[in-house]
Amino acid sequence: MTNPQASKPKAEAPGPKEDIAEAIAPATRLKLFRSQLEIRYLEKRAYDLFLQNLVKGTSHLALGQEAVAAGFGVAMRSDDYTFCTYRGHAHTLVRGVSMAGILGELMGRDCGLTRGKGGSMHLTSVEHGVMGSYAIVGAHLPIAAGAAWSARYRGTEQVAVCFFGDGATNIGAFHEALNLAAVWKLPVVFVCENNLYMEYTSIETVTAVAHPAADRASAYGLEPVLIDGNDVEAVYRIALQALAKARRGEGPSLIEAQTYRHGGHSRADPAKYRPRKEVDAWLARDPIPSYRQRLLALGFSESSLAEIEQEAQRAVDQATEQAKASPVPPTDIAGRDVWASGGSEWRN
Amino acid sequence: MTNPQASKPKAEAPGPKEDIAEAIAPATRLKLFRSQLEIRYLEKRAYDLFLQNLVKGTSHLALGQEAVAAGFGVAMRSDDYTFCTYRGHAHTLVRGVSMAGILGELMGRDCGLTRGKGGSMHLTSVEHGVMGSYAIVGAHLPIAAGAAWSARYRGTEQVAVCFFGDGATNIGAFHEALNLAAVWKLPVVFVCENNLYMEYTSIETVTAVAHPAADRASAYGLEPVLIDGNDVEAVYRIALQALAKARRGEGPSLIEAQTYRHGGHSRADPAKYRPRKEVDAWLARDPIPSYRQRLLALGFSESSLAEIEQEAQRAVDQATEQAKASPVPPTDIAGRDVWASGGSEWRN
Amino acid sequence: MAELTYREAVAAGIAQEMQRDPRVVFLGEDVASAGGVFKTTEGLLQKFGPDRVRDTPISEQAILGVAMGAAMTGLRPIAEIMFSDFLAVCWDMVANQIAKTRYMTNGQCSFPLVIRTANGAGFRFGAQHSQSVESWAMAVPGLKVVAPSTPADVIGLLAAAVRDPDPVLFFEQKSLYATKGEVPDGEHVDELGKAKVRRAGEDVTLVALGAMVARALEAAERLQSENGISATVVDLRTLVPLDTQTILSEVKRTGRLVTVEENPRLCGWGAEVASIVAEELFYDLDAPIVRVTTPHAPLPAADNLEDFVLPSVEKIVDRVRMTLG
Amino acid sequence: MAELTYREAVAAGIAQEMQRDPRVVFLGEDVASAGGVFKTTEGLLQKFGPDRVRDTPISEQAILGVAMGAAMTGLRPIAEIMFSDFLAVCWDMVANQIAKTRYMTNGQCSFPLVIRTANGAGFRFGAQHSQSVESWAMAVPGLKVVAPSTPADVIGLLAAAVRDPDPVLFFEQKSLYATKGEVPDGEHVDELGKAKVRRAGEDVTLVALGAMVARALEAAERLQSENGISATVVDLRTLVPLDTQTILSEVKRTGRLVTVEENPRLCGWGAEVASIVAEELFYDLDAPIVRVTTPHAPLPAADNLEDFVLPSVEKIVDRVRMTLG
Ligand SMILES: Cc1ncc(C[n+]2csc(CCOP(=O)(O)OP(=O)(O)O)c2C)c(N)n1
Ligand SMILES: Cc1ncc(C[n+]2csc(CCOP(=O)(O)OP(=O)(O)O)c2C)c(N)n1
Ligand SMILES: [Mg+2]
Ligand SMILES: [Mg+2]
Repeated sequence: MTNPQASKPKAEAPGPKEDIAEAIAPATRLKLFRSQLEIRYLEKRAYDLFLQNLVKGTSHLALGQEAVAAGFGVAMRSDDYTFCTYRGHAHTLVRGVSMAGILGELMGRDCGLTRGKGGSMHLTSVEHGVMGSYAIVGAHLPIAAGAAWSARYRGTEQVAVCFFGDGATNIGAFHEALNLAAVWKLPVVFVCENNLYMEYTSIETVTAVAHPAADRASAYGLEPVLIDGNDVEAVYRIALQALAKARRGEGPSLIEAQTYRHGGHSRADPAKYRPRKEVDAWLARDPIPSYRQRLLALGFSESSLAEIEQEAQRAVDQATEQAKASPVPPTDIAGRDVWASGGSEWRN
Repeated sequence: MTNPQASKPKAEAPGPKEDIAEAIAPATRLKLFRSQLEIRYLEKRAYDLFLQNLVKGTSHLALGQEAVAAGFGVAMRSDDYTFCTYRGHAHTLVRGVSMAGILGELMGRDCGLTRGKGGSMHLTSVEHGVMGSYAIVGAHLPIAAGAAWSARYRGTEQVAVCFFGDGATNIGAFHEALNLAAVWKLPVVFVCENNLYMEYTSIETVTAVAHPAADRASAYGLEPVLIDGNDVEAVYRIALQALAKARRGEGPSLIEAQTYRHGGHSRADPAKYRPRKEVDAWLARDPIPSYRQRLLALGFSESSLAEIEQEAQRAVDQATEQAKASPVPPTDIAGRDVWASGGSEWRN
Repeated sequence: MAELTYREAVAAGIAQEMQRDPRVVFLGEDVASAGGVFKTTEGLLQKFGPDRVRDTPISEQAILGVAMGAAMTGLRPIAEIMFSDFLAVCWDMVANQIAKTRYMTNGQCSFPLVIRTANGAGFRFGAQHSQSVESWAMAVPGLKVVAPSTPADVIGLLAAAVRDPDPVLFFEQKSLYATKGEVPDGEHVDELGKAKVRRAGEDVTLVALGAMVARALEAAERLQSENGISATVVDLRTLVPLDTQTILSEVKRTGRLVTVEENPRLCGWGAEVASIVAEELFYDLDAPIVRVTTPHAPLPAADNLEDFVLPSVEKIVDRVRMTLG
Repeated sequence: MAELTYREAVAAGIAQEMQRDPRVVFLGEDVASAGGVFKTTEGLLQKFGPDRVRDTPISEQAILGVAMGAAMTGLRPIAEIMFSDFLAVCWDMVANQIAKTRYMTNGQCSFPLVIRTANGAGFRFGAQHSQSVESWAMAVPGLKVVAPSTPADVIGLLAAAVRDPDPVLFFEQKSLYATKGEVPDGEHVDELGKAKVRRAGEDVTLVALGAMVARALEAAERLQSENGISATVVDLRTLVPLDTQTILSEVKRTGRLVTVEENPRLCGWGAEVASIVAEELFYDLDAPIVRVTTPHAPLPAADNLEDFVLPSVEKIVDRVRMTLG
């Protein structure tokens, strides 16, 4: 746990990987652990609430993919920007957004981040740098590039981090955003979470290359970066690298993190299209127990980890109560905030 | 001029190239020569007619780029499909479409291919396999893929050839079309004519890679193909290869042909943004005189070439007279052919 | 007569047409193996095989581009755009390519294709997955626009759309997928451009579409029982061609028009209907033309907010009462 | 007062705002070195440098996406979409992202951006480069929509659009680029949402927009001199917010309404105006509401055909005469 070591996690296929590096500080490691747990417990709770019919509308969980959001969340500067998808609870939470704000939004309550106006697919908390969740595949890639352009123009050294799925790599906006970001050398990090599936269709059946993001990097003059997205430290390291590169003015990165969602695409989906063997193999590579093991092996005490687990669970429980106690939003807000004036008038 | 020879013109940078192969039949060579001349004279005439205020609207000439259209036109089967852009007079002509139909369309006359309804940017002649000219950059790439899908579904072995510019490689539709065509292994040939400029902006200033098409081929699992687009025989050979590959069911090709337009982007453009030296260098590489030289060197007689030149010129002259003599279209056709019924009624 | 859900009617309609005509092919995201994210296309892959029923990447421009290219070269594709909101990502294909190319080519090319899409609100999906955008399509010359309100119409109008030689935008109202209705036995083919009078009345004409038809009918019942107001309810069924004959004759008879639109206010189809009636029936109208629409704002996700903004039976009843003074 | 062309007014308006506010940046295809394909942005690169005036690839989704991301993080971008027809290739950015995100975030984000675009017919460019699509934008909640008809309005309304905290679609009618007009000296800022009465009359109100304003005015002169009919001409200038006060007061006074629209018929802005008037001025109208529009068909390229389909002074005059019986 001492000397930093120039690790090169690029182009690494996923697989068991021990002792990847010794450079991460103990406190950071605990943060990475805690962050993953908070996501896990929050998302499980969201699922329970859906079963209780308290989560209305849809919701898209990232159970199993926690390491990506956690690794980035811990690596990002507090004024960096996050752009995420409908599957964005995790990426929102890791920026410090309140759990009650997230659950409340899923439940259509007044305490929700947008008081129920956006819904689960549009979590946003500008004060935490979460510049929105976008529900039309690919749209937020150019938008994130724009935030990066603005940061550079304003000279702030902020970086925009944009998360999206494997399926998003086949839509036009992906191509346009990557090219423009590369040409303009924008401080933006594009993170493709390749969980092997779009909604119910496997990405390999509709994509001309094996690695939908990494194999396209060269089309934008970028280096291919393929990482084990279930290894939170690998994610953390690559995040640090890409963020630093962006801050140095050296332009965008495109990172493909290989991972897997434990459940279905959305609450409506039992995910029966996935082979049992595949599911089992990935469940065995669950990022959280494996990281717990690693931390124990590194000398962290069982009790310190258990305490974090309990704290995370308590936080989720409290947030749940808070959200349940929140009233539904007053209906008059439905007509507010179309315009900056606060209203929605289209005539005089 | 006898034995076929397995030439491999792939990934060849443009440059003077003698004796590229001996396999092309004399009659074919004369076709390649004639085809380029017809384009050249027709387009020059279009320009003259514009100066005389007889060509209305816009028009986009391909003077200097004749070799690409000619090489493909001679290589294609008569039932293959062509999809081209607003800069599509050449690609239309080489499929056997009448010059009067083209000039008439530019002049807004009743003898025009679409009786003036489409205009210079939308030349179409379905009976010749010219399935339209598309004026919104990138749109026709997926459309061409669709024609290819249909051909395969119908079992016809037809191939769709789709021409577009360097600038089109940065738009979303390019990306979507290439990926889908590759995944579905469609019989479509994508031909990027890289003439170094979009409208008035140089492609290299807005593109993340040096070769906007060839450097992206691998993103779709395709081989990079870069050819001298001013060498009509190089074009012809690569066209034969790509068409054969498509007909064999081996999927799409993406070809980048390096070339240059002698004039401006459209009739409104004096093209002053281009360095004189660059223009001169490319004028010196004009595909037509250099091919004439080559044919003479190969033993074709001066008189046989001069005869072709005269015939081509005569054909253009005749077509001009024909188009000039054609009346303007009757105004009642403005309300026709919105629907297959022939009409445009939106109510009963 | 069998009873089917609106959802089942979609697959039944597609199957009927694929069975009949081998040129009919079907493509979209998750439509084949998965049977569609709304389960509207289950069993089609099994029935017609992977050459005719195809899953695509998330590439809406390619989906419609490919459908267009196939249509103009002899096939009769049905393309699914999963949510109608996503028509925006391929709007160039819809509005500039598919709609215009027949005209631009002076009729050289035909585009016998159908774009099916799930339209409308009611699932708490929020602003990017709940829009009613049939008026976007109506505004573009060269498109036919269909929006069935019953399972029988899903089959009959889908069959008519597939057989039509022109491009048809086919809006399935997602809030109707679970509704049930009788469908005719055997082959069922309807006609585009014909509205249906779902209820005959004397005092006022309600013109509605899609999910609003049932609400207009319920409002009519309430008006009848509570106020003795007798309302005609016209289900437009197709926006292009627009059955102005039925609209005009019903409004002429009743002297009053109320449109019931799920879309936001500005430039909705009801505006067009209103402008036609205001011109052609000026001397027959007994009262101002009234439009009931969703407010001109994006759609909120929370259940109580979404319910609040959509035209409710109460709102319709209120506005009709006002019209009748 | 200087005289400028509508074309020059564009660059003047952008320059005025860039000068004033360093947060204003400008991007688009061929806009910097080349000064725009319509020569509307000449000199801006020289004046404001390559950090603020940027050429882009042919990537309309990226252009608007980048503008949106910049707007929500503190800049005030002006993005050019070369022809308004191309809004279709980035319609998702316009209609689903830029228009809705303020609402969806409950007001957390602002989108002070302007999308400028060359709109309309008259250049024989054919169906994909000649459309008037301002009604597409009007139909989407969350967008403000502006369409100036004079050089002075170009500057004044562009300045107002840039300073507005909400996204504005700014339609420059390309057939007006060569027209000239007086513009105020010094800084000129107008107000969104105010129509202008360009001509006062008593018998009928013509409501027009963009290039149709001049035609409506010419028609009014002809009606006056040939028929003694006195027409008011209202130049809407902005579609959202819509100045219904001016529309209603003028129509109330004259008792008659004719809209003059360059767009195709169905669901054009005139339909919306007609539906408002048909509801709110029912008892004040003396005659049917009439809409003069381009037919509901794609636009042809040939000069005689294009001239034939656009609303001409003759057509306007004829329709007004009919209205007055
Ligand atoms: C443009 C567009 N097309 C289709 C959809 C419907 N859709 C929502 S999520 C999704 C799958 C996305 O897959 P991926 O990018 O791999 O992300 P994941 O859901 O796996 O995180 C699809 C097709 C959409 N929202 N937007
Ligand atoms: C989507 C879209 N954006 C912009 C334009 C305007 N435009 C027409 S041609 C052109 C340049 C195209 O360049 P390239 O693809 O290199 O083809 P070339 O004209 O050089 O043949 C542009 C920007 C358009 N027609 N469509
Ligand atoms: Mg995925
Ligand atoms: Mg070019």
